[in-house]
Amino acid sequence: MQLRIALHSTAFEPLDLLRRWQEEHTPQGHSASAAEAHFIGRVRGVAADGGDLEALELEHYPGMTEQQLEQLAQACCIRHNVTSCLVLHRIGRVLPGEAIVLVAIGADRRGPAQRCCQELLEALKHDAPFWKREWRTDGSSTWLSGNTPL
Amino acid sequence: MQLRIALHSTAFEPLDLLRRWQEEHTPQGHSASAAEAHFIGRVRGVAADGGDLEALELEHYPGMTEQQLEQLAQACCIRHNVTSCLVLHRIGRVLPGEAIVLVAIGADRRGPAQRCCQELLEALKHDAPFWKREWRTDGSSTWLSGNTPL
Amino acid sequence: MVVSVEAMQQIAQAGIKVRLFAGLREQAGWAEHHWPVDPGGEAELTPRQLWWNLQLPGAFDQRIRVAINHQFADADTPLQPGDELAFLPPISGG
Amino acid sequence: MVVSVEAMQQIAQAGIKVRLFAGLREQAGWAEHHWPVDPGGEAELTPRQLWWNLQLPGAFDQRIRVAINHQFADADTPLQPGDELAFLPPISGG
Repeated sequence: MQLRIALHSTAFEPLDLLRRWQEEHTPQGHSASAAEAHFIGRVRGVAADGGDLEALELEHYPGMTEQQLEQLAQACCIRHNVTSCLVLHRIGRVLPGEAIVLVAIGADRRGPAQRCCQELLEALKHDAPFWKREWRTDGSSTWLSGNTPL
Repeated sequence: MQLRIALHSTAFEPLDLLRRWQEEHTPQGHSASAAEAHFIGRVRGVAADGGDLEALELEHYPGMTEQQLEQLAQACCIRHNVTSCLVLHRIGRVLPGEAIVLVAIGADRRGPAQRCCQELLEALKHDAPFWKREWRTDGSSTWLSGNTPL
Repeated sequence: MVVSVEAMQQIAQAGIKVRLFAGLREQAGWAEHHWPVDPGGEAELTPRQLWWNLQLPGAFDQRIRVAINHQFADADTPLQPGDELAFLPPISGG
Repeated sequence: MVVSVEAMQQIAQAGIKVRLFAGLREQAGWAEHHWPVDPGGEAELTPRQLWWNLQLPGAFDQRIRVAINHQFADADTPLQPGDELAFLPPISGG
């Protein structure tokens, strides 16, 4: 099982990194996964209070966040018996429209790929130490105390 | 709601077409979907009987297949209240490793995006007229009479 | 209702186009068949009856689905002249 | 067990590193704190007790999670000298 996890402190282009990930585990004609499920989450242009969002600030706990992501991904991939997993997450200042999270799972069948992708996303949203602060256009900011509803 | 459905008679590169689709519905800084779920299905190198697969042949019912895909996608997208939907499906001779289906959903929240992607994939697998014939390396072939298990 | 002789002939010519796909097409040995409709015919013609009339292979079971004019339909739906009827073996897409 | 004076001092110096994050850090006004551990101390020190000792803001409720050495832990886990303890406000990632 191939696991790749990374935190990005600057903007990343999900499709570019998906391509690189696909190429990595299909070297020299080695066949690509029969089933691949992806999820991309992006920053909304609207704050929780409905006002315009200037940027989202993402704080994490260096060391623990990476370790938790690794543990969550490993457990989820083993549980669903999938073959490859990519998790990318932004930290720092993220602008509206930019990708904040990417989860991609490769498996032999569609059910495990989709379920693993979905479960891992929920797991990291609830159990990987990240905190979001909304910066509004008027310069004020608020730490969020939870996730958007599923 | 933006719906794009196409049948491809030659190989397509899922990430290229995902990029084009993303660009289409984010013109001039218009913000991208907050949540995007993708599924890519590829041809396995192994036939149902465990032998080597030379190619998969995909037959469809011209006219009905497109119409069914459109109806299934429309119904699913309305049910989950998502904002954009891309469905690509191969027809003709498809080689191991090549993409056979791509479903991508853009929505404002992750739940609807993922559920719609999953449901639409099941719907098209069961209710869009496609038939697969496995061509083995010894030149023999068999029509499949169902889908791989979920 | 007044129906001209020409119109009657057109309807008769229209008949029903029957299409087969994939494994079913290969078993039957044909892909498309024109079934003439007798305008003065007594009983309503249904896909289930046509399956037998055309001597399609095997029993007409639940695994075979019916489409009329590109829409899934019940096997006992009365057919109209000009209809395109398709018998669909088990689907395996995606 | 023989423990040298130097070892005892090292453990005492090690103490417990306490870390706060996000909104909790801003409310408390600090990010990191060194809590000295008294090697001859009577009772075991737990995250729950430290929350009170450090006079962290508000009640220590279910919404605050505890991590010891980068792993989630129960708020009543006895702390060891050298531990890194973190109080984590509600997570909002992804």
